[in-house]
Amino acid sequence: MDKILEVKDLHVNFATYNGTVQAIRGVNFDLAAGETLAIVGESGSGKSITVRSILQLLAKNADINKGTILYHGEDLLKKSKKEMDAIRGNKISMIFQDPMTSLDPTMTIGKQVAEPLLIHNKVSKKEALGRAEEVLRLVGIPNPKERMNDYPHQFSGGQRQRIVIAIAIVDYPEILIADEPTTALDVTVQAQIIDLLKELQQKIGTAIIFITHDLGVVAGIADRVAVMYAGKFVEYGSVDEVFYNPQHPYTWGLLDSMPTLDTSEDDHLNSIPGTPPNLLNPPKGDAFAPRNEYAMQIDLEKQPPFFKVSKTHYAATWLLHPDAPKVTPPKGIQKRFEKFKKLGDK
Amino acid sequence: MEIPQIPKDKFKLLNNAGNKEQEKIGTPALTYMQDVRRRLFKNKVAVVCLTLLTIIVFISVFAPIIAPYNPNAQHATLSNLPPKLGNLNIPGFNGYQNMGGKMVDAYAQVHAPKGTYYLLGTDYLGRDLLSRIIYGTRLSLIVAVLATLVDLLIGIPYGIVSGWKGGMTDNVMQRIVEIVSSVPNLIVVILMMIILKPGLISIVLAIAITDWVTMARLIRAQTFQLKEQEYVLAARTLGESSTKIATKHLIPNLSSTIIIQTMFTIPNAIFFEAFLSFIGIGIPAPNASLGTLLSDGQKAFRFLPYQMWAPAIILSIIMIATNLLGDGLRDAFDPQSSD
Amino acid sequence: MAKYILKRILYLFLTLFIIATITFFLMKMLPGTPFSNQNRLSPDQLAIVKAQYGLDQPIFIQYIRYIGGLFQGNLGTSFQFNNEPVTQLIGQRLAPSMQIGAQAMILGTILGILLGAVAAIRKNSWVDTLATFVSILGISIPSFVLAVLLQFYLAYKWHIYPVALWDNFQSSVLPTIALAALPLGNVARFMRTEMVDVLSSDYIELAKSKGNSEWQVVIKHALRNSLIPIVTIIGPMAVSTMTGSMVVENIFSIPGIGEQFVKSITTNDYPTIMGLTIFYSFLLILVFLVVDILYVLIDPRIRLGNGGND
Amino acid sequence: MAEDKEAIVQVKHLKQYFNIGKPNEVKAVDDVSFDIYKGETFGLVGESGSGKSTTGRSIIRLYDPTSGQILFNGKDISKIKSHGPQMKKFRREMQMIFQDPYASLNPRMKVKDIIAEGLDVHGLVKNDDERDKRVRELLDMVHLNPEHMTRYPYEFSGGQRQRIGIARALAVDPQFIIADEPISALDVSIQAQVVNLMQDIQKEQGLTYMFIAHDLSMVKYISDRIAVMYQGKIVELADADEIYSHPLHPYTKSLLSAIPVPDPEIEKTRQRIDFDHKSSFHKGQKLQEVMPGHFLYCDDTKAATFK
Repeated sequence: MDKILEVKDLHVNFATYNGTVQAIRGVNFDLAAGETLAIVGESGSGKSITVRSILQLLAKNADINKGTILYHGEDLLKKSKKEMDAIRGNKISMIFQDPMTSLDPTMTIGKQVAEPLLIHNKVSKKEALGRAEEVLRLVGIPNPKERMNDYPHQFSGGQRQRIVIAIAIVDYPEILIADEPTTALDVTVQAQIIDLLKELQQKIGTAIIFITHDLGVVAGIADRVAVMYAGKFVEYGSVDEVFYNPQHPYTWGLLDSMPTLDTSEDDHLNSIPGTPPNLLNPPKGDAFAPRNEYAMQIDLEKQPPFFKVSKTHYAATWLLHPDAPKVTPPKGIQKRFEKFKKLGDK
Repeated sequence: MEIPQIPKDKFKLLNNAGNKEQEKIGTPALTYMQDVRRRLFKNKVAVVCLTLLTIIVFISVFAPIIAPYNPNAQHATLSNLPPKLGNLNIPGFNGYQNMGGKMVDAYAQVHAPKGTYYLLGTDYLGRDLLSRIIYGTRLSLIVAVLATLVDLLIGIPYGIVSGWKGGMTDNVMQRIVEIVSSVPNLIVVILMMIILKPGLISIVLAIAITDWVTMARLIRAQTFQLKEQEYVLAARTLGESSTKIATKHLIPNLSSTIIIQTMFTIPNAIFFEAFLSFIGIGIPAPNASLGTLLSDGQKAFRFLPYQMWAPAIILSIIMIATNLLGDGLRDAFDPQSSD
Repeated sequence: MAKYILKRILYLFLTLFIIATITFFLMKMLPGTPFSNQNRLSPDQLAIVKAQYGLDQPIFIQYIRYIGGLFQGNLGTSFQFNNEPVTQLIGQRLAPSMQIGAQAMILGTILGILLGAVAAIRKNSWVDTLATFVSILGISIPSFVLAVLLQFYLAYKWHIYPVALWDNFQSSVLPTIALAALPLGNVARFMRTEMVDVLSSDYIELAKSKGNSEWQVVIKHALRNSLIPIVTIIGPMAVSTMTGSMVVENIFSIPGIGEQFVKSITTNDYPTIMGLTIFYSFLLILVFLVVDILYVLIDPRIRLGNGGND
Repeated sequence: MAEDKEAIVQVKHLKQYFNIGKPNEVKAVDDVSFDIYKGETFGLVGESGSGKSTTGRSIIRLYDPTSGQILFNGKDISKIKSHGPQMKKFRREMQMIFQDPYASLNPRMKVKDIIAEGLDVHGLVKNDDERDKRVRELLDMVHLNPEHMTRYPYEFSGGQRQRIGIARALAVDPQFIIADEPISALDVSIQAQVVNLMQDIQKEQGLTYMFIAHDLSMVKYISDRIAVMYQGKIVELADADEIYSHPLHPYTKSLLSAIPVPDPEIEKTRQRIDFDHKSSFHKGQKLQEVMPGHFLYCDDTKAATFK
């Protein structure tokens, strides 16, 4: 497949009052044209910082101190401000988490949607507004012509997120970064927005990087999934591989701590004990080790490399080392393995 | 991909389950106030201001010991002497004065006894300016502190009651605040000064009567937010009484607002005192305040500029330092606002 | 909207009425007579003068008369200034006060906005430090100190501007600068806080992600959103400018109402004090009213109210 | 089914309106009735603005109900005075766990004082030693290290804070706890910790819960019965399994069809059911029992079809 984006060995630090936080500690991934990559992780795991690094939309105290971000082979980190401006909103665009705050409250939505066109293309205001209207219709805003002159506060949360999406896709970007776009929304609205994103992807063929903490949402939208913990990827693979053949104990914990509709009250939920580490002083070994039921001595001493599970599936856990003991994953995960076998048989 | 060679014994399971370590807190215990102090002392500007203010307050408190002369003692013969710093020949502080284009030793001219030095010179009645400034600062600070205290005593309870009760009570209380604040505060102060006998108490009352409104408004707005906080709701579901909620939950969480606002009220009060004295309805003679000194100094400014420079500088330092300290405190209490 | 304005105007008059009442009774509470500092009058003469001003009537009657007069735009008659009606006094002196007041507010606001905006955009740089320093000076140095210094150095010593004269624009420069310092400082601080807030908001991030350059973001999105709240401090700014004008007019001998007010205080001219108090209050309430209406007009969130539907 | 169980809370025609008579009047809770049985977990689900949190707050009397009755252990508590002996007794029997672990603990108080607040209000301990002992017990109960009782809330993680909130509620030995979205602000891996803890404590102490949430899969897991709320009304109420296997109200169906499940196979084949928000309520509709233990908000003709 055609790789349009390659992130290599990305490290991001934040200078804070208490010291340097090593928020991203060596992240590698790539993105093919038209596919959807989901990055899953809990708050503070660094998933949002990872994607913001791509567009260099980080807070002022952030420092991308190592790594390359290759877009069609060119390192975005070496681009000038002006060159980056030309990419943002044109080639790569972004959808944010909170639709209630991400629109300019004093500008009509028509103008806001037309803005990227006016920045990146030599079009007249009229043309841009006409195109904005079209896109607003595409994302499902009723009567877009009349509503172009309305202000953000006149729309509901779900509609505002549609407008934000309209802004992001108005210039047909090659890559769309969606940073928890449905977290602030109700379940039914979330479903609508996800359907809309899938539909738009079909129509305009954009690749999507989808950030979320909700594994349910991932299952519905992703082609490939990366699981992030404490500033690193711990496992990545195709959506079926990660959901039905997970290898990292953290992925096990995540999948198993959510009740499915057939979990009965008698089986205790499998909770992950403790809390994520403080990245001011990241642990020497595997960051997940203190919370890991299956931790070994080596986990405390050395960070695990990625072990290959299949051509597309990798996990960073010492359990995959040939010398590691065989462990029995939680019941819920075993059920998933069975499903994976069935899928393989098909 | 090559597989790293690791000694086999490293692959023993640790049986981590039920590990109590997971609930340990690694960071040292630090109370909120300690944290605030730490942030404040990291702010150099705030530290300088705090030091300056401490020195000024110290000098004011011990004015009777520190002031070299009686501030009200008049020496008709020694009037309008320029500053003289011992026998040091520093221009501007050597007792010389420009008279008809020539620099003349003013002290010699009035036959001042040997060893007579006025660090900041004397005024038109021959009173020592330094002593008057020390006492004047003291009086101005007393006015400011008292006015601020009255301000807090009215503003905080008013704001809390208005915000906590809400509804009709709040409505009525807010109408009152609106009326009070729609009369220009200066006019209220002037009216009060005309009606009351000029003096310390009148000035304090006059300033406090207009200033509490700002405090009350801020406290009310904060109380409105705080009362919807879940910890206050939790206290209510536990059956805590309203007074207890106010003292245990509201006031401690309002403290930063109160402290910061106080830091802005103090310069305001100092300004008003100076203003009133400047237009002649402030502290009555012979007592000095920074305002009366400025007013006196202004009259002679063309010929004897030192008589105004000194009080003007002190007043400005106090105003700047309190304002900057207020900024520093705000940043210390609310770290988000600064970075 | 019309209903809202009408309600506010009603409030304006109600507040004015309360202020007039309080002022009136406060003045009547004063010990002694308003003529105590005039040439000694014999009891007979005093009685005549009192009757002339209607002071021999019961207080309540005086009050009704006064309020009645107010409704006809009559603020009473001065005891001191040739028995001129206070309204007339104000009329003669309004123009200079308005001129320097307006000049100072406009100058202060524009410079303050620029200073605050630059400080916010270059936060934590030397520009920010400088801007903060300037605005703190503006807030901290009392206008009367500044006025005296300006007068001494720029006028008396260096002869750049007239010392104390009121004829042309030249003569308004120094008082304007003296008065503009405080609004400048206040606006700059307010603007900086607002702009810092706005610049860290989500919609600015979205604007950046659209490919706007740093300056485009500021001009198209940040400025407008941080300017709207500036309107709210115009009211308080008018109050402080008015305060400052009293001494500044005095120092520069400008024949304005501020100077008049101070003069009437020192001469115990109660009707003038009362009249000016009510006039000042009226002016300020009016400013607050205009500002509130302005705010509704420029902020789309308020203007259009609850149009949201799903 | 309803007869053989004893109700601890009976809500009858509860209405909670705000800004009454003004243009911005809100009917947050609009004529809601239901019972909660002793020992069960009653789930209340709905989307934002549905009135579920308001219902909880009205029951615990953080608000004064506009009309209707709330019987707690058979006594009407909807009109008792906000400060008085009756209220004080009630405040011990019913408690609440809040949503936001960051806003629900006073940042200026030590953990031990937060937990002991109820002990102090009701005079449940005689002296400081006894107070400390009880606080340690409570911390232990929620699996927190009693050594940390002198720390301030900000030093704890979200999950730990939520457990402190649970300890505070447990301190006064309540019979009934309203949990107002207790896990929605927590990370997935932490949610299970809190839910497991709540279940363990319920078994140990025989508590009754009302569990308010928008996360349907967790509600299904923890609840015995579930009520679905929409625009201030309960539109459906039934056993947890029943509501999931046989939803009757179109809104419930739409809600169920929208829950994302961490299973790609299910997600790829799922059909979402849209709900028409405009034609939601008609005259003559009310909540009625259409099947044993299964209540539906509908009119009589519709109800008859289930007979």
